[in-house]
Amino acid sequence: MQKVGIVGYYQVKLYSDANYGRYEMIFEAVRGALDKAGLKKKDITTVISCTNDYYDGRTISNAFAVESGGAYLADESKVEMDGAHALLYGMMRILSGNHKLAVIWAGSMASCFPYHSTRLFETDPTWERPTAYVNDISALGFQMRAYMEKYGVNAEEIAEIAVKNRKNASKNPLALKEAQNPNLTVEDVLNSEIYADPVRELMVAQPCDGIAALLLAPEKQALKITDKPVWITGVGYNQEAYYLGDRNLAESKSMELASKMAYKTAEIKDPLKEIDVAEIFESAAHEELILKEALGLTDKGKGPSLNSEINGEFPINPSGGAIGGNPPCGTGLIRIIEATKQIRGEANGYQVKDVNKAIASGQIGMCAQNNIIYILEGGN
Amino acid sequence: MGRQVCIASAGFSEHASKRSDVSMPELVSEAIEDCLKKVPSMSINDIDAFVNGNMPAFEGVNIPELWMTDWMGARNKPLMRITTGGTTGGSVAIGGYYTVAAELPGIDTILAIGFEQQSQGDTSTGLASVAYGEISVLNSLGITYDQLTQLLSAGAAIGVASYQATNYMRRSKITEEDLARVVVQNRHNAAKTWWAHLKMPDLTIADVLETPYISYPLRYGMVCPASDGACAMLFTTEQKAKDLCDIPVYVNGVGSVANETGVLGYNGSGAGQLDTSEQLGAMKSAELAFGQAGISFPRKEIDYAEVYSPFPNQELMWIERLGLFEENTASEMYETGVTALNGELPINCSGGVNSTNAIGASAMERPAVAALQIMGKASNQVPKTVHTAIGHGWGGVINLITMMVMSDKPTRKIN
Amino acid sequence: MTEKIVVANKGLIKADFAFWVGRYMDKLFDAFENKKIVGNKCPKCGDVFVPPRKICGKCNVTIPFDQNWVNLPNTGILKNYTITYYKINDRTSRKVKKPQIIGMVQIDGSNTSIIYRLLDMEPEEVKVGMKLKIIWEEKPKGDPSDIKGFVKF
Amino acid sequence: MSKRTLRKSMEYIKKDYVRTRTMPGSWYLSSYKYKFNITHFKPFLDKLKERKLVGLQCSSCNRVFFPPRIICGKCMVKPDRWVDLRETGRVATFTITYLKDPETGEVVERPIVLVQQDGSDTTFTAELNPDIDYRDTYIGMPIKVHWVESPTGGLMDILFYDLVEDDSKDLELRKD
Repeated sequence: MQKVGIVGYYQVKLYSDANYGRYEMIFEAVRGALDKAGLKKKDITTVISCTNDYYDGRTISNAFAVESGGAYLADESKVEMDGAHALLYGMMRILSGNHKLAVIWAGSMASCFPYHSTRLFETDPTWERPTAYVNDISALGFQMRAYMEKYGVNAEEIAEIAVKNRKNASKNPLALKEAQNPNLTVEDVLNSEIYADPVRELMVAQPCDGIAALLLAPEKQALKITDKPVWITGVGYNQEAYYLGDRNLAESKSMELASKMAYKTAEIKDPLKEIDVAEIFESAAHEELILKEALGLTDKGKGPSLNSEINGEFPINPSGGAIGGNPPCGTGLIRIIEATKQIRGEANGYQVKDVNKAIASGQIGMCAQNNIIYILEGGN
Repeated sequence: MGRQVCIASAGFSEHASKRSDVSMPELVSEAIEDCLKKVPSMSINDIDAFVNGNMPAFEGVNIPELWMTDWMGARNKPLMRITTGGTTGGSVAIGGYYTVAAELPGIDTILAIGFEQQSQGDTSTGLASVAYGEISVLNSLGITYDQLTQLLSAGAAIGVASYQATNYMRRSKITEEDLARVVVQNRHNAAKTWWAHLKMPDLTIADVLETPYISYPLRYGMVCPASDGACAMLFTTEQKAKDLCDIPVYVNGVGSVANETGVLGYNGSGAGQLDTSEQLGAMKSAELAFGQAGISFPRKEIDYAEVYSPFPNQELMWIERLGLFEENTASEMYETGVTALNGELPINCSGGVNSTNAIGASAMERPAVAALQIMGKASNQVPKTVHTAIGHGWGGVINLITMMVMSDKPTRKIN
Repeated sequence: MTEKIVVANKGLIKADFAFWVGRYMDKLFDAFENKKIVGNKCPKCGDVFVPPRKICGKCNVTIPFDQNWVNLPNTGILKNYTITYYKINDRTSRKVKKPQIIGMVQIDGSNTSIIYRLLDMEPEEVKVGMKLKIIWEEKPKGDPSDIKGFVKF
Repeated sequence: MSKRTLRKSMEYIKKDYVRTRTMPGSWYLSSYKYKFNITHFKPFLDKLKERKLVGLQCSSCNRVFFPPRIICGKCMVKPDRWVDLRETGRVATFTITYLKDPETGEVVERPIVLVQQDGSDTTFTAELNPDIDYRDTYIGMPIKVHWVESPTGGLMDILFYDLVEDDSKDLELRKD
């Protein structure tokens, strides 16, 4: 695979109820990314957006966002999964040789729609939806219990992940205010309200408002645009079975397969040694552990023993991760932006030392049914 | 960068107003079966990745690919979902093309799937929800909820197409009879296509003109049905396609240029398209796709066209805007039989969207039929040999376009 | 600079759906009407599926509609469970006072699990691996809610 | 025309499929909100109250948006210049709806037009004076704003559009 360069990015600060109009927010993200990279509207050749018709309450949610998203008379399309999947499509368009500058923007406003009942629309309408026992809330409960039972991990170890991510989020000025807490303790997490036993309220990524944008260019053009390009050297994506009853929830088969594909492309043999930081889309604290293990960073069930603080052995989610704010559709793209910041040394306040290679992931579906992972590298 | 991309096969499910015997995933699996039947040396296990799409609000499932994983054979395989409204099918086909063209390691053969089971939902409410978000802002600008409801019911009946029809009719000075002639040709063609929905072998122009107006200038007899159906296309590399089939179809150019919305502007503002039949986006898409494919004289070089036209005026409009005919001459071509099955440049020999419209599949059926015409495997095969063909899609608020140029020879330059 | 005015307008319309269940699921719901469960079996790997389906995702083979049906008992084993305070439907998600225990149950003789409520149990009593029995609604309608839930067996 | 003839003339070859059960579901948009920034509408609405029309102009491409637009998609900038507009305009395109009157049950023909206000580069939906016969509507028809009696500063201050009666002999209006 040829290298593709990330040449610019912008993320709107996350709010639980933003004082923003939809188009204003899209515009801020896309214009911000262009300005940061010193480019103009006419340079854009393709735009890939990522929103969801059910999250926006609009059929064809990209149709009216053409003007604000910079897609006027540009080659436009929409991926309706996670922002990280939209990046994949943008990357494919660059790799085909047809395009020179791709804008990818993703995100939505969770304050505008009933999050949990909308997530219910993902379930099988002929079997699970009429009774609604399978939903995003109970799915997380099943997943955490399956993980704990299988590997004997206890709730404290999982709560520690939530504490770490919320502490990290407090250093990230763009994170959701409600998620930031520098003084949180494991007891606070375990004493918070039951979400879906054994999952507690503070372990869960809270949906919020936010949109992010990112610019991609082929290798040759990227070097003309910026001195600090970040290269995508590997990508993998995969989807596993749908019914929770068909799956082994204690691990993530799709992430395993996705990372295998990405590592092969980027020629990574030992991810723990070769990679310096990871930004993982975790919809709850235990998912970070499951995905970390699927990524081959530790053995199965040994996730908690790998120190992933900012200055730890292998830092994961120094920005606070999805627990630090989860704008539906946008979260995956924000992970990639955060990993880019780490490589460029622009993560003020939560910068990990000497980052050259990073991984960033996105997901969609109940219990991370579909995962996507990128390998990012610095250097000219 | 990039590599040549070929279409090796395409398949359809049966289309009807109510496919009450199957659930959505089962409907999709029918199209996949038909697609793989045409390439006997290929099994579902040989597919490396999937690209999917439909118009979710029309049938009440968000990201249905998650649910239908097993029915598509996509378990433990890479999958990406693309949706862009009416153009979904075309966008998915273009997505399939790019997935192969990108040369991602291990990904050579792609199944692209577009589907819709409209009988599950309420199409007119679905259409209203396209504009609803933008109309709701008017409430803050002094328009009452009662008036909003009225606006919605007026708009939802047929959406923006009738404004466009008025524009086009004035521009090209055609009559309703000209519109009806297009409908008759399409429905006759549909009768010879096994998977089509409105098969009317005996329809006459008078029959169409007898039906009442749905909203001027369009009559009930002229508009597309709402169908249930699915379409699947197999994209692969040049080498693999040569092994799979006799005539691999090369995708030489693609384009999906977006324009400003017509009729209704965003955020309560005015709409940017002064003449909704001008279609700058379609012209730019054609320019982009023809440029990639190295086509300089579309009329001379293209042998077959499938355009996305739920309404007959659009069929006339698109074939002009895409550069196949001189401005305002399209209706003459229907009168003189140029566009008929045995004509010089046959158009929509599958019956088109006018006869079969499962929205998420429609825009994919266009390139799918065009590719099958090149392979000589189409259901209503044109007698002459087809070398180069186009498949076109339209959607959004008359602002989104998809375009695919296919040929039996590679003409796209790889640099 | 003038003050920013952002409005948040409520939606008005509602779209109704009727999802065709298809012939395979129809057969399951026919059985539900008689308070019975049926699954179907993959001709290749032999896995038995509840709910029945057209294609085995593991082997990618089509299971013919007219054969491979298996009658299953009303009993099963608890594989996993969770306790939530949320009640969700198409319109809202709201908190309820009494927690509901939701269990993932593998019907005896099948290879997949189905998800229903566990009834007449305190959270402390629930153990993964316990045997359970279906409680049917008194008048089954032929839809998923005919299974009221599972109790200890 | 009766419904029966309609059915006969549009008959088609049909195939019947087994009918299986359905499961219900609904999508309630009433539990959704739509957020819009309407700050840029304030001067426009204030002027409407004074029976004056203004458009917002993009200083980059000089297009005039009426009603005002928050972002010019062509240039990706926020338009910021206000320009005065005349009360006249033209019909850019139209359609005629055939909707049942909820009270009488009769089908009522009603034209809905897209108006391009003179001096602006966008169109928007409006209604014509009900006295105008719907069969007389045509593209390019010159029209003029009809204000409500007491404007309140909302879009409904434009009640509908009147036909501009032009008696001058040298000006020939195209009608086709």
